[in-house]
Amino acid sequence: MSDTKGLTRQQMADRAALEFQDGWIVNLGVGIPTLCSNTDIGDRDIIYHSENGVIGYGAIAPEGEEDLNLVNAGGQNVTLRPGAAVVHHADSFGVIRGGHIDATVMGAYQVSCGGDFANWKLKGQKGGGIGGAMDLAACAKRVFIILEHVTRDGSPRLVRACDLPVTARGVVTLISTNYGLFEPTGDGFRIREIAPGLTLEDVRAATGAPLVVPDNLPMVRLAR
Amino acid sequence: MSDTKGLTRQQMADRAALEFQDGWIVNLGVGIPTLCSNTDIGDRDIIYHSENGVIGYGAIAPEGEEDLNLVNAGGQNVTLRPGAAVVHHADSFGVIRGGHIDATVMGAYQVSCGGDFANWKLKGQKGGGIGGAMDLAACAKRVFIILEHVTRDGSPRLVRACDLPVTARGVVTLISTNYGLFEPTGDGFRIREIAPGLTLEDVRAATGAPLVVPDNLPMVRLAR
Amino acid sequence: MVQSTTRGEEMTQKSKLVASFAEAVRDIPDGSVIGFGGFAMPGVPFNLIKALLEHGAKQLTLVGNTTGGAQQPRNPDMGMLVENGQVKKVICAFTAATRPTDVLPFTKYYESGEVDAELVPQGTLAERLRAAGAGIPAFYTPTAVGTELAAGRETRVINGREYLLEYALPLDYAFVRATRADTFGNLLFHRSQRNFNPVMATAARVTIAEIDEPIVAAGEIDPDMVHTPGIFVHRVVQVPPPPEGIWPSRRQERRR
Amino acid sequence: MVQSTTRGEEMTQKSKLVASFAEAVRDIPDGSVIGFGGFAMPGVPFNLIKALLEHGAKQLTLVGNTTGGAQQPRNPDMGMLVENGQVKKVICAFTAATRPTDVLPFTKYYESGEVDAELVPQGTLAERLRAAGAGIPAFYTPTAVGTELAAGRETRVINGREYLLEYALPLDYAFVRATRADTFGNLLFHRSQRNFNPVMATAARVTIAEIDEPIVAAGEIDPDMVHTPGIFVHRVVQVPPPPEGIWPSRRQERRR
Repeated sequence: MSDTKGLTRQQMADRAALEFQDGWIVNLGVGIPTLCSNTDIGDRDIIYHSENGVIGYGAIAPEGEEDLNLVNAGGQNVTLRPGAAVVHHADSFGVIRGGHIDATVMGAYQVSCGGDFANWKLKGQKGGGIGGAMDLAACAKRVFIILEHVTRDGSPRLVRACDLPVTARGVVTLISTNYGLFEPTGDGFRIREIAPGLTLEDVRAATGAPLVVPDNLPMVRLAR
Repeated sequence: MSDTKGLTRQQMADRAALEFQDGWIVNLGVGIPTLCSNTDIGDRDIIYHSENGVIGYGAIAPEGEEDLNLVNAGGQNVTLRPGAAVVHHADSFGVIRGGHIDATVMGAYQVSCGGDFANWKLKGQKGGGIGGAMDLAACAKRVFIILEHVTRDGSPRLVRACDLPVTARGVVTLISTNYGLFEPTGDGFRIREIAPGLTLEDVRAATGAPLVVPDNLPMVRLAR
Repeated sequence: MVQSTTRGEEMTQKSKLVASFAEAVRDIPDGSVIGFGGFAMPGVPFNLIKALLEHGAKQLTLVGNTTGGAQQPRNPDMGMLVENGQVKKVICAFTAATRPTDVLPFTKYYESGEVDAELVPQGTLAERLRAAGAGIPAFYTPTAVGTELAAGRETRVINGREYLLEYALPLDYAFVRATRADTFGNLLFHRSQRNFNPVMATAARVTIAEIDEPIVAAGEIDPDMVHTPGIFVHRVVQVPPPPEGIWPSRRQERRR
Repeated sequence: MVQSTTRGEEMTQKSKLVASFAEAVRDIPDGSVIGFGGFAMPGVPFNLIKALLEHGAKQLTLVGNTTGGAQQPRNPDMGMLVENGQVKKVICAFTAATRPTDVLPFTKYYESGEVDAELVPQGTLAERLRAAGAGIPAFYTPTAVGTELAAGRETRVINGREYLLEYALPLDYAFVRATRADTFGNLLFHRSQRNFNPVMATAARVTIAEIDEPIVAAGEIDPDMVHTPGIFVHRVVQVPPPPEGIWPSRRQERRR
């Protein structure tokens, strides 16, 4: 949030959410990814899964109507949609490892052009916070990362190789930042869309690996 | 049933059932073992488990009152006792492999003095019928075998080494036959009790490994 | 009876309800691997098996507890698909009946070599299916160690005990039978009807369920009471009353 | 509300009901391995943790999703047992909070080396517990392959993909919280209260459950609706109304 260029947090989430296809089972990580459930994606039906075994949760519960025994992965009191089901933790990760999650959306500290990403451990930290991130990263059909394009001190978060301990290798399929929408290509990042108010040179300067630029680079699409 | 010496089928089952201790979780195999549930063992509470996920079944359902969606491992329509629970097949074998079955009672073609037994495949047969026998045999805390002491042609079923393919090795803890009650010792069979009407010489002649005989050999106990 | 506290729109407007068993199995290609729930009479998808007999897909690999046919009356079972020439291989816990005096119709096809079989201990079969659904590619089990089934296979000693390596068993299709379903495919089973059905459902790419009770709208089943979540179920078909639909029947005991 | 069709005598006259949390944890020796259900607020056995704090057993190994304490209000959690000097080691999915700006009270004990920790991905943790309860000594998983957690550990390529070998995680005791129980120990959980609780129960030699609703007689819970069968549960304790009993509370969000 120190870097206010480009898209807002909600817009970054919106852009990722527009990729969701009808009937997908989606897991949203804590932080910006949870904002994806606010995005208007029309009549596409998304089934939201959370690690604690809730399949088919809906909006945050209105104040005063919370069921204190019903939370999403971020610990927020949510509601259930008709058709929801609850399973235990081992079965819930069976859903994940079994390849039933169409897309997982997570935050990260860094993403590499090889599709690695890092989101569980800071530099020099002993231990860290893994939660369900490694299971989701290794097993979901698609891994979408949402993150600020640069760190607070201006260093790129889209890098050639992560220097933080990775969560999984070669799994990231899409990256939504405040600068635009990207895909790891192995050698660099393909920029698919650019945020309003930014030039290609801005993006290039703030990215730690070569940019692959299409002939016609559209602006970030924010409505369905 | 060709050999009518000694105990009846129900008596063989009774003697095995008298070993059940209060609160045990017991799995009864098809055939003679199912008769164990008829035995009066007083106020000891036994929880019967069957492979298809029924924990706490009771008597066979009275005719006309059968629930056609409720069977034991032998396919008989049973009833449930208060406190019963139903789980799926993988969880049911989790109960078994997890070591939660205090005793499994099975029929067999042969038992060896080393505690091996054979009950899934006849000589020269291609394939066989394993069912849950190998899981139960490998994982229950106690494996009780009930079988006729000799084959139809008079050969011993309690042998030095099984010549039929085994179901598990070194697991049998107790054997109830129409000739008496036995335990494998490694080198032979300890006879704990002898059936009425049989002499020790009768038993010795019909057993394929040395008998270990206590100083005082009681008759088979059939009532609690 | 069950109370729902769900709210909002259904998760999908697209009901999974299919009008007929024939339609539900129509796309199954030759060579498919198909799992069948059921243990004795309860939970066997009789009507889907009948539809598959009529559909005629060939070179199938069937997965289930047993091929059936030892008991009377005989309802549609895996053995009938074998007799109908549709089967290449069966993966099951019995290629012969439990009692040596019983004869499974399947046995002669196996003994003659016409159909292949892989004999798997029942608990290992259930666990291999569960593993396939849960993304576990292989696991160790104490079952079958020291037996003919373990001959030449990889074992491993863990904490002083020997275990056998077993692999996940994924399915192309699962046929299941449940008591209750909603249009999203959430399933409830009654008593021992459950058996293999939930693990078959998780192991398959496509799960087809035949349902005893009238299929209800999503939201009518309490989320806490669901045995198989709808994400694992792709088509649900209502079983019509007899004689059009096939239902479990009382077994005829040979000895009384 | 649930309908029961069970019949005859209860399976055991010996109720598993224990009068107090203190009595339920009294025999727990130093050095025990104890698992705790719960994910965020739901399903955490607050009252049993409080009793264990008062009981004082030491050199414990604790197993659970997280040590707690990042959120307010703070109810009894694993981290308090650490702060109380009762803990040797923690096996969990977080030794630090998800948000780098949050601080777990546990973290300083871990960083100083006063308490040891084994950091396990959440799904692997759940599966290792499930494996312990289900008699699976080890299994392979794709999770954590290629990461620091897999460094120097055994992997195996199956069908072209690399997997990590993981071992079962058995417990001496499990503390769980459920909504409903009968005197035989059958448990029902409400919504996401379920989480780790059923797998903790199967993994433990002794499972102790704290129960929200009045404990009912065996037979009052429909056998189809049981989440954790009573054979896995050894002691049940009724949670008294607040303030004597500790209940989940609304989380205070720092950002509104």
